Amino acid sequence: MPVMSYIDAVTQALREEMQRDEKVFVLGEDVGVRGGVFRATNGLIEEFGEQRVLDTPLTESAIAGVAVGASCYGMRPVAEIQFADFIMPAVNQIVSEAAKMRYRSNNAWHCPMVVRAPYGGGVHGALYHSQSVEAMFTCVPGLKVVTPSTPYDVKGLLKSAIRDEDPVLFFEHKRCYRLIKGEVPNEDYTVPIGKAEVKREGTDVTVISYGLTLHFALKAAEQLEKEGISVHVLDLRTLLPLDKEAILEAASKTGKVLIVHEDNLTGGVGGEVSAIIAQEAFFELDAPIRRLAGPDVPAMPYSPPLEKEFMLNPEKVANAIRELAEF
Amino acid sequence: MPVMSYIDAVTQALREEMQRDEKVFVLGEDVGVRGGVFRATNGLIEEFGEQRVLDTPLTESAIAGVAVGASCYGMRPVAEIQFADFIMPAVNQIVSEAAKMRYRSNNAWHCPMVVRAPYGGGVHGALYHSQSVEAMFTCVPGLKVVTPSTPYDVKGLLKSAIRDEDPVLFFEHKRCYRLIKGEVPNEDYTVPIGKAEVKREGTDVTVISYGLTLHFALKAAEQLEKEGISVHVLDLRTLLPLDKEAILEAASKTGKVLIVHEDNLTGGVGGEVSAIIAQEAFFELDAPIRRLAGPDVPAMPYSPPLEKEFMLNPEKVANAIRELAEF
Amino acid sequence: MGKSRHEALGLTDEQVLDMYRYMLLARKIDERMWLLNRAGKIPFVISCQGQEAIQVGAAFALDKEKDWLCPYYRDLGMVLVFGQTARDQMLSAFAKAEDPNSGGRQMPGHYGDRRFRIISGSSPVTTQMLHAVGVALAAKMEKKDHVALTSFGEGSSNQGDFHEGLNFAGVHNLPVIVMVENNKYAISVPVEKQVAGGSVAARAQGYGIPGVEVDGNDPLKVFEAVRTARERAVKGEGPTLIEATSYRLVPHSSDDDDRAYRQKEEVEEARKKDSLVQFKKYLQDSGILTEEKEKEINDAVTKEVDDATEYAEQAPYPDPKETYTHVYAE
Amino acid sequence: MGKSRHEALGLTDEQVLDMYRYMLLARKIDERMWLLNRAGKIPFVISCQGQEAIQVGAAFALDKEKDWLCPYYRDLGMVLVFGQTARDQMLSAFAKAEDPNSGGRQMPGHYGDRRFRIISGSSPVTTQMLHAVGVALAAKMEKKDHVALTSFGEGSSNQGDFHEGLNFAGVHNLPVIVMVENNKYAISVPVEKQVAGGSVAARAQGYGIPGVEVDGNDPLKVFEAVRTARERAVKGEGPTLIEATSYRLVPHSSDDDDRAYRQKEEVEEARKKDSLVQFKKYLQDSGILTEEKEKEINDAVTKEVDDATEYAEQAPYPDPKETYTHVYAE
Ligand SMILES: Cc1ncc(C[n+]2csc(CCOP(=O)(O)OP(=O)(O)O)c2C)c(N)n1
Ligand SMILES: Cc1ncc(C[n+]2csc(CCOP(=O)(O)OP(=O)(O)O)c2C)c(N)n1
Ligand SMILES: [Mg+2]
Ligand SMILES: [Mg+2]
Repeated sequence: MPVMSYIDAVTQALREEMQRDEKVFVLGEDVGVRGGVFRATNGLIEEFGEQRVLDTPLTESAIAGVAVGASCYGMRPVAEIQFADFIMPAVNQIVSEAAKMRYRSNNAWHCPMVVRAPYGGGVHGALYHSQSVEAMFTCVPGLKVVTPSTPYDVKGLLKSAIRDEDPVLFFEHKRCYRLIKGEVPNEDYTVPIGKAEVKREGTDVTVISYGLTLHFALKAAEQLEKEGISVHVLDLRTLLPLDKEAILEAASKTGKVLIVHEDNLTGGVGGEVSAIIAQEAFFELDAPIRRLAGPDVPAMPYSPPLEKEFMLNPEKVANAIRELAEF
Repeated sequence: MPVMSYIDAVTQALREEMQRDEKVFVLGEDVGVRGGVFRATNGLIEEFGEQRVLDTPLTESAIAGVAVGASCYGMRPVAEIQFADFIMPAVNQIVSEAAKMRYRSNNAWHCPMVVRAPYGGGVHGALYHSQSVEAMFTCVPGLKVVTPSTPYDVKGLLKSAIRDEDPVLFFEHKRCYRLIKGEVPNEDYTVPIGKAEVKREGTDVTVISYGLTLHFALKAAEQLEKEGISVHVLDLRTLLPLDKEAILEAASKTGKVLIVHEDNLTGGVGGEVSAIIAQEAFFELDAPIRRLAGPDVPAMPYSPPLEKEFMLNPEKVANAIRELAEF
Repeated sequence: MGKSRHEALGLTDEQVLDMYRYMLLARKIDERMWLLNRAGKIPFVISCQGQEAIQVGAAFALDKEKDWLCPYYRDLGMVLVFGQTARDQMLSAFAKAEDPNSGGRQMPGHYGDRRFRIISGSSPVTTQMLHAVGVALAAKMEKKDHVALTSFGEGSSNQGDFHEGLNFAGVHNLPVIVMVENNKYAISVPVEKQVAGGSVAARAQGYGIPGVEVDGNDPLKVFEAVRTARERAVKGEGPTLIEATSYRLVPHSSDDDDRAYRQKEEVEEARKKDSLVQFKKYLQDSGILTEEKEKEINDAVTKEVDDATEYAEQAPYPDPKETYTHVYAE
Repeated sequence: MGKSRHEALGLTDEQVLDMYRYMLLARKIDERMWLLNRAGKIPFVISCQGQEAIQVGAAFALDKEKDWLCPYYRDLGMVLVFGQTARDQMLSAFAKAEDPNSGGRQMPGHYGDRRFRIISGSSPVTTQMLHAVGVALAAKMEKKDHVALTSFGEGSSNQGDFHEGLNFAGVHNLPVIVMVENNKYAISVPVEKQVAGGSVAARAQGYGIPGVEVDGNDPLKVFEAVRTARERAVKGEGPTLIEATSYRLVPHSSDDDDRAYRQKEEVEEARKKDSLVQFKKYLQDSGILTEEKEKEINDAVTKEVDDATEYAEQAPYPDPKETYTHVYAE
């Protein structure tokens, strides 16, 4: 199987879906001639023309709102928000419109649209090119929120998102873009939205994570194996809807749960995951549910020592697992 | 002590703060001559003039953004968003700007501004005049989020919000406006932001809530007392920052916790409260932590049977408490 | 003798009578809703009163078989012309299961109807602007010859989405018609405190597109402006901005009390220019609307409204379980 | 012999030399940052190159003791005139604790300085528009005679906040100057695909305010336009929109590669109109900038940049614990 980077899996999924279905088109800032500031849409304008790879004016609300209208019409827009931080001007269109279209019209209208956005830090991006914004959307019924961690999942989940009949926010961790490589079949396949995956089996401590920190958890698990601690790692993959069954199963597996995310602790998805476990797998627990997350500060600072302090890493995750294991 | 309605406490707090400090001014849609669509700013334009009670164009991003600028300058703007549902176009100014101003400028600039917004349902307001939007903001460090439930707290907390050196979102439950009455001292007093309050002492089950559902919990507690179930009721009052200490104390008091809010379950504040307890008061618990909340649907429908189905009420809360008590 | 104004526009006597009938129907439905509201039978009304000429004039200029609408909460006249009925309106006002807009989920005035290509609208104002641009973009991509018309009030035209939408449509030359219904107030805020410079139409120049001011009390003038805009659009000449000015004859909604912010005299003055009064006079003067004809139309419309009210009042509410359906595709 | 252009504007020889010095200083700081970036010493640069005349011309027309700025990431020339130094810039580029903008928290180009009434800016474009309107509102409320100037690119002027801000300022007649620095590109998107109608200045009419187009390669023309706008503002005549057109001489940022979307020839053509070249020639032709004077300025500026670089490179980083401070008032 070919090995490719996380971002190449994005591009491949886009290309294959555009080939498969004429209604699929891409719109966003610099997605055309420039091929995206991260090059995620590289080569698409050459293949599909500027009508289907649309450079829009610098207006996020319009990008999202036009996608709402076009998707109601029957198109399959894939909108790119250049950085997740810049999704804020589009919140009204996403939350008030896309998320509520099906419900408010009693199923007459719906928005099969995707909003792709690179998120996360560790790239010297400072406050506004490093944010994790998922928690603002995982409280919004009507949306789906997807955060893949591997190239395989990127391709399979992005295809599912494009084929989904409802609006999907597809958050790509920008640090993973070129850092994470993996096997990706050339064939057409999908990964279902709403399904978590056990990325590593273990017996002592369960780590539940997604995105870049999922890789930190895997690294930590490798290290801890040498120390005799067996770590079970669940990749949430989809944050809305959460895969409750998989969460409860993973929690019950070891009775000790550590939830890890880069997004700041308070109000993060970890709270919801913890609450699900505390309500439904309470008697399976052998220790308090622990969360390890980004600090509760407005966003990630630029200066290297501050960025480093903000970011999680395999050591910080390993330490938290060790503590739980010893509990 | 005079008894007044929840909304009159809003007006009184605004009037007194405007009398106390010339820098305080009100801006929003229809806040002037009309006195607000709910009449919360009733009489203010007559007393303070149209410069300090500013009818703005119909533009929420501008209302928030102008407040950001004016507050950096040294004014104390109190912005009204006509319905919390219409805060969405202002999210960029609130989340990217107000919340991050102090941090990003290394303490050189800050935004002492308040954004007031009526939220919540049960008033035949349908999807867009009934929403609870607090969860979108309780994940944003740099903001404070306040949700009073009684007239006394309204006056004291709104005064604290206006005097606060940081941006405060002040959500007023619109069903409480005329329904809830209570004693409110004529004197100047404040209620501290970030402090929960035990609104009823009890020994069997702890209910943690805020806003309208807090009153449902109190009603339920009254009813259950007759059945021999003693309910401890904590009013969060502030959702960001949460009063961790008070939460842990209330949870430990009975070992059985029910968290109640009108906002939809998934991603709601209840998840965070539950996670705090599950991490730090785990061994005090005698039962799984339960949450009772609005359904995970995009928003509250208009038709009476649907609205009724959506809304919580004292009976639904009592049932959930009973279940926990019997656990 | 020269042609009458409507003939000059290529409209037959039947067509202008039909226009009048729709305007009257919209008015009567609206008035009935206020009565029902004051009688405590429906919780909320938001009115088209004063804007019927704009809505009906515009809709007549469109192709009802293929054009798309992204209207706003006052556009009762428009959706009636496109195919909705008095019964549909009453089902919505009573929030009954059969309401075609939303199955009783949304407040009245939140139009949406797949049958007639009316995209479901929300309450936050001006968002539909961008939906119309999205539909127009799709039309261009798919090489279709339909247009999308969107409308909202002059207050709403100050929202950021207005600017972003006109700019997007202008850059990509899209077949969209943006119609601002200037009724002089946004709830209590008069247009002078709302629209800097005083003219919404003047904003068109900034996007290199035509901005047309039209008398919103005259359905024929609105018809003409929208028809011209439509012709441009389908020829690939891009968007048009139309500002049609009239007056909001009633309070903002059943929750409002307009005495706090405007004089009775001002409202009475406006009532004299009411399009229903003026257009009726035009039709009478042209000899098209005879006394007999008028009675016939009036009776028919009244009966339609009566029947609709009765039907809707008796129709069943949605099942409470409907609260949980249609969050996602099922 | 008639007056020279700058004398006609009331500017002394010293003042125009000073303008030139600031333009050169901005350019040299910027160039040095690219070198540092390519040498791997600083992670990011975003440039003022090509826009110095706009920034310096505008700042000279303001009152540095009382006016307020809400600038954008390219406004190096502007913040230098207002009081920031080469050292301040380098401290920011190296993300050191002493950086006055943010203590190393923000990327370079995110200006903010309480000393000089420069409100801290963020990355999401055009938000500062409304902050300037807020400051102007405060000025009006407090009966102060200062103005607020905000600036951003032509791409950014399409954001909703632009429209909402101009309308708000227009309705309330606020002392704000909105200066759009049209450098022909928004990253890769050329102005034709960005601004419908092609002119940002033309949008002013829609708000009933003046819209001024000015050659952004000529600091004197920009000076004049901003001075006029300032006079109007303090007289209570309201906002002015200025579009100053030049060209972005370098890639969007150190992360960009502009060869993908524009021709080398186009850039070279623009370099000939570079304000630094043209203004130098003007000063030479006027006999103000002698060879000697030029060398003196050049040497002084170079030394300033050298010293600043050295200082900043050696300055300490913020303590990691700073990650947790200043979330709220302490
Ligand atoms: C984003 C948003 N903010 C506020 C409101 C509340 N609101 C409903 S209608 C209205 C006034 C609209 O005025 P205008 O656009 O002139 O339309 P009109 O009602 O006069 O037809 C307001 C403020 C809303 N619906 N949406
Ligand atoms: C809201 C938002 N969306 C996207 C971006 C990413 N971005 C940064 S600069 C830029 C282009 C800005 O172009 P223009 O306004 O013309 O200013 P210029 O850089 O040309 O000076 C973009 C798209 C951003 N910073 N903010
Ligand atoms: Mg109006
Ligand atoms: Mg530009």
